[in-house]
This record gives sequence, structure tokens and C-alpha cells, in this order.
Amino acid sequence: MALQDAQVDPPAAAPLGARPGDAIRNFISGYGLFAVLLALPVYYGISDLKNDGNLAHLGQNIFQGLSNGAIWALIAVGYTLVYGIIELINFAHGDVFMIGSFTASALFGTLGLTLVSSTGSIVFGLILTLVLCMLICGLLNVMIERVAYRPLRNAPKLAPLITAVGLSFILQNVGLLWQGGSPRSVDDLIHAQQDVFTFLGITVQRADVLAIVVTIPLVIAATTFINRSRLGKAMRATAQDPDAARLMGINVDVTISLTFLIGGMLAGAAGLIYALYQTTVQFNQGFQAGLIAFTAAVMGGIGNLRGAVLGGLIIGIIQFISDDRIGTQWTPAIVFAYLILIMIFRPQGLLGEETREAG
Amino acid sequence: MAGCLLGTAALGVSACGSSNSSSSSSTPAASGTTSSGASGGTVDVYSSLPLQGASKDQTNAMVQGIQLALSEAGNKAGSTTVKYQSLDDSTAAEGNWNAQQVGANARKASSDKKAVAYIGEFNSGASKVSIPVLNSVGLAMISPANTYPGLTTSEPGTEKGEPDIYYPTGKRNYVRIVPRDKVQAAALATQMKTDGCTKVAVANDKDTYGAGLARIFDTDIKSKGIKLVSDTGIQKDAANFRAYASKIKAAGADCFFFSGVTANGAVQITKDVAAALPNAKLYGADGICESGFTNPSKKGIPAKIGKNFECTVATLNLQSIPGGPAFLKSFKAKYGTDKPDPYAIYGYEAMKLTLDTIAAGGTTRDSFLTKLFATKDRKSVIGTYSFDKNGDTSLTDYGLYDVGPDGNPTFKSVIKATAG
Amino acid sequence: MATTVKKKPLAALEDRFPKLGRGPQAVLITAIAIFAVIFPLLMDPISGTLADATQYLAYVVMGLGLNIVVGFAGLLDLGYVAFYAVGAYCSGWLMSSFYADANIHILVTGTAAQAPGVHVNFLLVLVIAAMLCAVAGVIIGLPTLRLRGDYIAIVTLAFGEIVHVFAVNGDGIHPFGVGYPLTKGRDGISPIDQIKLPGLSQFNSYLNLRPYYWTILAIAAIAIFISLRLRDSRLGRAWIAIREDEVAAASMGIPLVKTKLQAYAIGAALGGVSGAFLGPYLQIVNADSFAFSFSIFVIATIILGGLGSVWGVVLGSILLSYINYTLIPDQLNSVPHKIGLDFNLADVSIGIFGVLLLFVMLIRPEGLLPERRRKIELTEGIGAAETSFEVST
Amino acid sequence: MSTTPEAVAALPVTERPKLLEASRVTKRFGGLVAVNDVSFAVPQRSIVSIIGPNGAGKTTFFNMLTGLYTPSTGRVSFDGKETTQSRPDQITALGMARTFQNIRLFGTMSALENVLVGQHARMKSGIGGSIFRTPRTRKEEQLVREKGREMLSFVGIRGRFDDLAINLSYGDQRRVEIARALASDPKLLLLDEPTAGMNPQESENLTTFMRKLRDELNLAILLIEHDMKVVMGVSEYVTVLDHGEKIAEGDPVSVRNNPRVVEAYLGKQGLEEAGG
Repeated sequence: MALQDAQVDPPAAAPLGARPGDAIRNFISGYGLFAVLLALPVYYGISDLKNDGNLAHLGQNIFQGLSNGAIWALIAVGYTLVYGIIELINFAHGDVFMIGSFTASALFGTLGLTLVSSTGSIVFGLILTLVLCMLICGLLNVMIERVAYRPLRNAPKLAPLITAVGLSFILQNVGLLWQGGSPRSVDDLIHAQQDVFTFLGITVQRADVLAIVVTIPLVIAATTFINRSRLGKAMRATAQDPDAARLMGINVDVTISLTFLIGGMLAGAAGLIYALYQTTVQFNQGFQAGLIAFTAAVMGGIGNLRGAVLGGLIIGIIQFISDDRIGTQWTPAIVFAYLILIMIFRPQGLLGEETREAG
Repeated sequence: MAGCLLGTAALGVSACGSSNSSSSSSTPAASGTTSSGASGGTVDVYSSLPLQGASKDQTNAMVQGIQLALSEAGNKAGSTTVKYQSLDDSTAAEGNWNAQQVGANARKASSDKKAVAYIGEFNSGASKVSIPVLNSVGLAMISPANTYPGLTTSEPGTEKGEPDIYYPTGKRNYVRIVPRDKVQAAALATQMKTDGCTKVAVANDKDTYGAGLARIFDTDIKSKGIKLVSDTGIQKDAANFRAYASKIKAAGADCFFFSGVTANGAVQITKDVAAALPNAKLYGADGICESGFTNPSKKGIPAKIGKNFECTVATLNLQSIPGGPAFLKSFKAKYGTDKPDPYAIYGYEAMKLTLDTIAAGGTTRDSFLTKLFATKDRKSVIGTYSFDKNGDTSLTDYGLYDVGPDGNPTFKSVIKATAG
Repeated sequence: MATTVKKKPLAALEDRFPKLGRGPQAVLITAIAIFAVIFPLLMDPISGTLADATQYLAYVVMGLGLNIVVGFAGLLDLGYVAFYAVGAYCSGWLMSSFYADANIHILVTGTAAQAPGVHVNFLLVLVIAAMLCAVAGVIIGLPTLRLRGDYIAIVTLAFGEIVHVFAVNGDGIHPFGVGYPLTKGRDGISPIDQIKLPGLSQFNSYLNLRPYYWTILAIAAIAIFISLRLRDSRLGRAWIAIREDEVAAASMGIPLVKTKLQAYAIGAALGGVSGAFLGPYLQIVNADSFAFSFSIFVIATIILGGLGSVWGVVLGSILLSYINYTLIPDQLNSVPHKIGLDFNLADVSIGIFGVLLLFVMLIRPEGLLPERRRKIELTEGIGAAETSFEVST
Repeated sequence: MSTTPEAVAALPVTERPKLLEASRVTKRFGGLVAVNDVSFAVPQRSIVSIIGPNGAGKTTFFNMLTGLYTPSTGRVSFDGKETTQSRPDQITALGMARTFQNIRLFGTMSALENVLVGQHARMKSGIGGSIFRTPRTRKEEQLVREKGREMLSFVGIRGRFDDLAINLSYGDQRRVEIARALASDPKLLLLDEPTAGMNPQESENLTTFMRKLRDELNLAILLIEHDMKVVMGVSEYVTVLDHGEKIAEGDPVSVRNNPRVVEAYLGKQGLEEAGG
């Protein structure tokens, strides 16, 4: 699916062919990587079995990680789409997501959604909020592309990186002026941490249900759109070769805008889920989230939608296991260490196509 | 006193100054300068605070307090004109205090021959940078917010060599009008004992303040016979702390204390802990004892969680302190609210102290420093206090606050800490 | 020492600005160099301007270091802050009372000779920092060798973040037994010994910045000199060749691994030297300084100045430091009030910084003083198109 | 080598000592076999060619010889040394140099600088020498510049040494690329379709030039070429690849008359011509 054949350039690996170490590396790339990925869960699984006699604790970690990772997955998809089509690390993407969260929390107030609202009005209000968040963030992302990236399309490759950073700062400032510098609580409209049911010792909370229920359809919808629709095909063609696409009569500008629109909409949805799931928003949440999501996109294989989702979920799980067992202060180091291992052993990412050049 | 604090411009302040300052005899040098001041001399006062980024709400409130004190006095201390300049020790890109800015501010004040006082820093870490610089020229520094003990003492919880490494001349030039962590930690531990805590979990934000306070608290709480189930530094910008919360739940914690400031993930971790442990008692120190944390309408913790929350601040009940109501009144007159951020009061008092010290004859760096350290039984909006030889305030009483019906921290009682 | 270095870059410069001709060019550079040297004498020894200038020069050194990696060799390094951290910690570890129980004094005089802890002469610390960072550069560079472009960016970024996490949490790690943590986290190691160099005895005072300024000016001059010399050498040509076309470069006999690692090592060493200077200058080594945003700041300085252009990087570093550390916090802060507006500029400072970055790049994407080659790449589209090796038969 | 170049040249091509030998080399990309079990040799001081239709595996084979690819199986040796696993730069240092089918000059460098890069492997100055510009470095730099100019003159570029590579004409770019390869003092020069894009006159000149290289510099030349006229005109020995397999080898005449070659190769070329 997706843009995996849209790798204009990234055979991530340099082309200079195989060296003696390659046989080992290929082996690790094929099997060892799974060992690396499974190292943490297996280690703690065994220790759980020893201590508790069951895997409920680990299962809980993994499940909560999955639901948390679903948010990263939504943001990562936006990253991967944009990277796939214009090969730009869109540093402002995380901040678009932050604006999504802020929009959501502001809309709760505007729509009069409070803890005492009736279930019906909350459900309706949330759906409306979701739509509005997606629209606003999608349009914001389109605008960002217009203002900051399009004029630089023929500029040195690093120039848009700086405008991206500039826009990220601008959006953070907007957030700062809008909601202040401190973390802001959002009304816990869905009673996020209320248990829904317990299965095999794993407690499922409302927040988990929300994250999964919103993410899966959105990702499926985005994927289907890109794979099936005419515009989606134009996106893939543009990603592969913008010049050829133009010659074939594809409006490249419109196609790129569309890509930013979809990416922004998913970020907006992620923003809403985040606000409901964490019940706290902060002006700089986008920075950390953007970093994590980009990591997820690279981990999964950049340009590959399924990879981005997989990467997001894996990072979510790593984070939860690390938070619980190692300590929250070490979590970013653990996530990034995983990223480096994956880049060393499988530079094309988990689901990235192994190209001729890389092999 | 109330009249003094209202500070009807010219005469009020000098009167208060002389009555507050214990030493009525001024050194010849000082009086010499004073006389030159009488003919319209000017002194400079600086403040250095992080005005950008996460703590800007508190620091801007502090600057408001400083300006209020100054405008009440008509920019005069006695006959000396006081020029105040607010310096920023943070940068845009970092949104936090920055060593380069702190150093620059300290040097700027040091190089100003007319500077007699430097109000700052907000962060204890920043003060480590500015104290030695100011010390080398003997310029007085008044911190309205530093609580890290190692800046003034070598008591447990400090590093080897502290505090002497910060004072290269060997002569102290730093005072703080807030009690150091040792006092607050003891107050919190005392309160937890009273509340019947048996197993306490502590999370700190790893800042100088949060980590330092937690370190001292840990020894205190154990000495009270309460079990400490965990003390961990947190990643302040983590998306959530659900894993942490279930971990301390498994450890059987019945009380949770967040040692840090609001900006560093306080709301999130408190909510996640409250969700996992709905009946646990929640505590905070002055870093989160503010409406931005407690008030749901200011996007703090929800009211339901607020019911279980208590926090400590050195500020006592303003309404019952001499001068308190007057301060609130004039604050409202100038800024339109009578619910100032607690830090506004510290800014106000830091400037008041400065003005009074100048008025008492502290118009040169030397005389200012002498007068400042001689401050005794000063009656102020934050209580009556003196400085010891280390520059620490004698205030030990901590106010216990809970969340009031309006969502703001509301004074509940005075904690008399059992460790001094 | 700065003056001895001055003349030689001139020779290397002669063909860089062919239009200006040699005369005016030489005059301009000489004038700037002389001004740079005597500048502190025109200032109060602790003036804020001098302090700012000192800081800017430290960032110039970092910019030049990163320029070797990104500008010359084309390896996009987003984790440069790691070397700042390692360099700064070198001074933190070796020039303070951090290891309070140790009593090691190497070639130090004055108060540092009496204080407990490890106290090593500043020049030695510079050398140690450079070497340690060169090793760190190689370690960080190794996993990126098979990668290219943005993948290098993400791996270096990850390393930078890991170093940051270790700096923040280092107070909980005790590699040498209890009582000797790795770092002091956000607390910061402070104070650091004053720099003492033979002949510049004025360092004894906190209140004379001139020697600090001259020290970093000398370091910056050396960094400029090294950059120019390397650019016009066998190694410099090899870097450009790799940047343009790895396959062709390797086929011409350039060992990719070694050449890339040399870029990483030299770039890192300069970052480390600058970090080791900033420790004693700022008097604190604080984990908060080593955030990702700093890497972004340095990379912004070199892109703004003109990637690969030595003089462009110097200009870009100074300009961006000025904007971030002086213009916004100091100069502009009073503007709204002056024109009668009642809002706090500090509230919008990040945004202003962002707007500036945005506009400069939109107006001049190739940077302020673009390097000759980069300009060509821009107009002719070289480099970007021809990156992958085609298997066509 | 004990024998003089002249003595070598006097031998029939098949009896000359082997400079490069590839034995039973195979390259697989995933499931695709690009080169299958090909053995091949380049004798000293001779011009040999590899021909074959598009997709025959010529360039892949080339890339294995130069170290860009490592063979999946089989061995390669050059000048008596095993090079199967060697890196491209190591092989260049041993004395092999190449040009590319689609010219890969360093476009932002001048013609001269390109040739200087070609001498990288023959230079010694390191970081220290470059920074301090030691007398040795300075001398080395001077020598390589002189030699660079010489090489450019030798290939026929005159007085435009400081022109940027991208500003040169197509033919001159080809020449500079050859000069760059020659600058590394090769024993073996690999030319990948050097006449692509040239008119018959230019091709003819190149043919002459190749002989000159062999005779004056005592080089061996391995040529991949499409233009049968060039191949048949200059080659002493020809190997034909098709679908990654060697289908024929021998002197130009016998290869031209080999029915398999005629069928596989010329048939394809006919199609190609028809299709443009």
C-alpha cells in the first residue's frame, strides 16, 4: 500500500554495495532486528512470569502503549506523507498537532461541552469538534506549505528546513499567547481513565477505546484514498517523480497541497484525541510529539503509511514499558536508542522496501 | 505599618525604612553618601528574571510587584531617586533561563557604579552563576524565589564545597526572602504525618528546585517514620504518566508529593496519579501552589482532584498580616485584581526591602550590604523576619493551603515545622 | 596569538572574491581583523556588548565546526549539541570542585590551585575536549556511514537527544562509585575555574571580559584558518566530491568511511573546544543548555550564512546570535512601549525569531554569503538530482 | 613485471599476462540474477570490450570489477591481488580507474579540481599537513596541479582549466572525465560507453585516442560500448554478455560472425533502432 514505491531517492543506504560485514548485517536485518525489538518485552515478560506468574503486567504495558502509540501513528502518517512527496522534514508538523489540541480544548468551551453535559451532546459535540479540528489543521498545514515551502521548492534542500523551524516557533508562539505557558487541563469529557472492562488482567480504559476507535478508521480512510482515488494516484506519481508527473498533466502544486491537507487533518484528529486522552495540553507538546512521530515514520520506513503506523505503535509500547520499568526520565533515550539500532541494521526502516541499492 | 505599606509617596517610605531597620546608627561613609543622596542622588536597582517561556506568568507577576512597590514610593527611597530596570535572563529560543543572559545581567549590574541591589534570580541554578559575579564587586543580591539550600549553607542536601564556592571574596552578598527548602521540606513532612500518610511516593521535575527539595524531603519523611516508596525524577514533557501511576499504585502509596513547578508536567502527573489512586492524598510545594495548578477554570487540575490536594507556601494569610490588606488593595488599584500570584508578593517585598535599605542609608554598595544584613524583625507582607549571617530569612512558618471553592489556593493553617 | 593567524587566511582568500580584486579584499579583511582585536579596548571591560561578542564568537566556532560536517562534507548533522555538551562537561569535570574529594591540580595557579576537586589548566582542557569530542564524533558518525541525507539527520539527532538525556539524568549515574555522579543534571556544575593563561593574568577577575574575548577570538581565528586551509586541501576536495557524488568520489580513490569520519571528528573537535570555553566563561555546565533546540540554532546559523561558506558561517553565526541573545531580549523589548503599545515583547519573542528565520530564507535561500559552489548547485540543480546510483544495463 | 611493455605488446592478446581476472562471477539482486557465472580477463596493455544489448548486465559487471558491488559468488583479482571484497577506493589505489556512462564529474569543481580529485589516492597529505601547509604538502599540491594541467592538455583541454566542469561542452566533459581517471596513474582504464552522445567524427577521434593511451601510457583499456563500429575498430578481444551470461568471446571478427551474437545482439539492436 501507500507510498512505499514512492521512494524518489531514499534507498536510505549509500549505494556502495556490500562489504564483508554485509552478510552478518543482512542476517541481523532479517532476524536480529526482531530480537532487538522484542528484547524489552521478552525480558520483562520473563521477569513478570517469575514474579507474578502471569503476563498481565506486561500485557497492560503493551496495551496502553498501543493506545498511546495510536496518537503518534496519526502524526507520523502526516510526516511520512509530506516526506514522501517533497522530502522535507516538516518540523512544523508537531506544532500543527498542538494547534489541533488547542483548537479542540477551545471548541469544548465554545460548544459548551462540560463534565455535566449529557452523553448525547458530548458525543455529538466531539464529532463536530473532530471535524472542525481536522479542517482547521488541514487548512493550516496547506497554508504553511504555501507560505514557507512552496517558494523554496527549487532552493537548496536545507532552506525549507529552516523555514520549517521558523514556522514551528511561530506556531508555538501562537499557542503560548493563546493558552499561556503552563500546561492546561482540558475537561475530562470522556472520563478517560475510567475502566471499560478487564480482559485477562488487562484493564481497558475509555481513553484507550477512543484512541483506537478514531485512529483505525482514519488511517484506513487515508490509505484507501491514497491508493484508490485519482488524487491519491496523482500523489503517488508526484512523489515518485514530480517532473514526470507534471508532464503527465498532474497539477503538482495541487497535489502537494492535498498531501499537506491530509497530513494536517490527521494531525488535527490526533490533537483532539490527545486532548481527550491526556486531558492536558501545553504549547510545547508539539515539539516532543513531532520528534517522536518523525522517529516513528523513519522507523517504519519513510514514505510508507503502514510503516508510520507500525512505528508509532512500537514507540508507544517502548515508551510505556520504559516509563513503567526503567523510569520516565530515561524514556526518550530508550526510544532514540531503538531508532539508532534500526537505522544501523535496517536503514530502510521496518517496512521500507529493500532497494537494489541497499541490498 | 499599614500606612507605610500604602506608601503615600515621598515621606511614607523613608519613615518605614527607618522604623524597619534595626540599626539606627549609620556608618560615616554611608551617611556621607546619604547626604549626597539628599541633594537628589540616584541609585540603580536591577532585577533579573526569566520573562519568557514557561515561568513567565510568575516572573511577570513578580515584576508587577516590584513596580508596585516602586510606584507607591514615587521612585524614591528617602531623598534618593531609585531607577529600576528589569532584565530578562531567558532567551526566546530556549524559553528558559540562560547562563549567558544571567552572566550578562550580573555583569551589567556590576559594571553600573550606581547599582546597589540586584533582585534575582528566579531559578536557583541561575543564581549559582550570578552570585560569584556580584560577589566580586560586593553588590547585594536579593532573591525573591531561590530555595536551594546550597546557595547559603552547607547543611545536608547540599554539595561539597557549597556555599563558599559561590563567594570568592569570602564576604556574603546574597540574601533571600523565602525560606530555604529545608524549612519547607520539614513543613511538608510534618503535615503528612499529621494527615496520617503511611507510604509516600515522590516525583520531582529534576530542576534544581524540585530535585533539591525532594532530596531533603526524603530524609525528613523517613525520620518521621513514614515509608518512602519511591522518589523518581520525571521526564517533564512526557505525554502522560499512566505507567508511573500504576507503578506507585502497585507499591501501595497512599500519599503523593510532586516536587517541582507547574510548567514541568505537574498537572499531568497529578491527574494520572489521582486516576490510579483516587483516594490518595496529594501534596505540592510552592512550585505548584498557585492558581494555574489548582484552578480548573485556569486549566489546572479538576475540582474533584483538588479536594485531595494540599500545598505549602511561605506566604501566610495575607488578610491577617499587618499590611496585607493594604497590599491587596493597592495591587487591585493598579492591576485590577486582588488575587495576585503569590510571587507578586515576593517581588513587592524584595523591592520594599531594597527601598527601605536605601532609605536607611544604604546608598552605596558597601553600606547597602551592611544595612541589608542588619535587617532585623522586619515587618512585611510576608511576615516578620530577620536575616542570619548566611543571608537566610528567619521565617519558618509555612502556610498550608488547600483548594478553595473558587479553585484558588486558600490559606488553611500555619504549619509549625518541627525541624528548624 | 590572534594576530599571527590573521595573515595566512588572506592568502587563501585571494581567489575567493575575484571580482573585488585582491587589494580591496585584503584591506577589508585586515580592517575587520584589526577591529576585532582592538574592539575590547574600545569597550568597558565588562560591557554587555563585549559579553555578547564573546558569546557570538563561541557560536562562530561551533558554526564553523558544524559547517565542516554539513557544509563541506554534506552530512546533515542535527545532533551537534552533543559535542557542545561533551566539551562543556570536560571543563565541568576538570576545572571545578565537582569531584570534591579528589585533589588534583595540573598547571593551575591562584584560587584553583587551593580548591578541592580536579583543576586542570585551561589549555590542556581544550586539548582534552577536542580529542574526546573527535572520538565522540567518530562514534556518532559510524552508524551513519551507510546512510545518507535525512537519515543521517535523524540518527545524529537521536544521538544528540541521548546525550541530552544523559546530561539531565547524569546525577543519578555513578560511573566511578557513589559520590561521583556523571553530571549534575539541571543543577549544573558551578562554578568553573576562571581561565588562566600566561600573559593574560586579568582573568583573575570576573569583571574583565577582555581576556575571555581575546581567547575566543583566537580560537575563532584558528577555526577560520583551519576551515579555509582544509577547504582548499586534498581533504577539502574529497569532502566536496563526496557531497556531490559519493559513487564517483569512491571510484576516484576517495575512501568514504575515513573521509567522512575525518569530517565528523574535526567538526566535533571544534564544537568541543567551543564548549570547553563556554564552561568557564558561563561559569556553569547545565544540562538544560544541551537541548535539541541548540542544534537547530547552530544549523540555522550556517544555513543562514551560506552552507559551506566559511565567511558566510561567521556572519550567520554572529547575526543569529545577535538576534537571539541581544536584539530580541534587549533592544526590541522596549519598542512596543516606546510606540505606546501595551504589550510585552517577551510574549512574542519566539514568534519574532521564527518570522525572521522564515523571511530571511524566503528572501535569500542560499544564505547571506553563499559559497561559490553552493550557488552553482542552486542554479544548476547539481547534487540533488544525481544522488542514487543507477543500475542500468 | 619482468617483461617490458614492448615485449608484452608483441604477444598475441590471449597470451599476454593477465592484469585483471574475474572468475565465475555472479551477482544477484534479491531474486534477480544480473550477472551469471561470468569469467573474464583483461590482459596487460590491450584494449578489450564488453558488449551486449541493454540489460545484459554490462554495467553491473563493471561495478563488480571496480568494487561498487561485491559479487554474490566468484572472485576478482587485479594486478595479482585479490579484490573481490575490496572497496572502490582501494581498487583505484591499486591502479584501476573508470569513467561513467552518464558523465559524473563534480559539477561545482573546475576542470582542474576534478583532475586533482582523481589524484587523491596518489596523494599523502593528511589533516595536519593540510592545516599547517607543510613544505611537503605544498610541494605535493604543486606537483599534482602540474600533473593535472598536463593531463588536461593530454586529453585536449587547453587553457580552460579553471572553467567549472558543468560549463564545459559535452565532449570536453568526456575528456575531463578521462583526464580525471588518468590522473590516478591507472594500469587499467575502464570506459563505460564513452562515445554515447558523440557524433561519428568524435567517436573516431576517441578511438584514436584510446590507442594512443595504450601505446604511450602502456595502459590496458576495458571498454563497454554500444557502437559496434568503435568496438570492432579498436578492440583486440571482445566479450559478449546477454541476460547476464557470457554468450561469446574472441577477436572482433570471430565474435561478429558468431551466430549466437548475431541472433541475440543484432536482433535486439534492430528492434532498438526501430523503436528509437
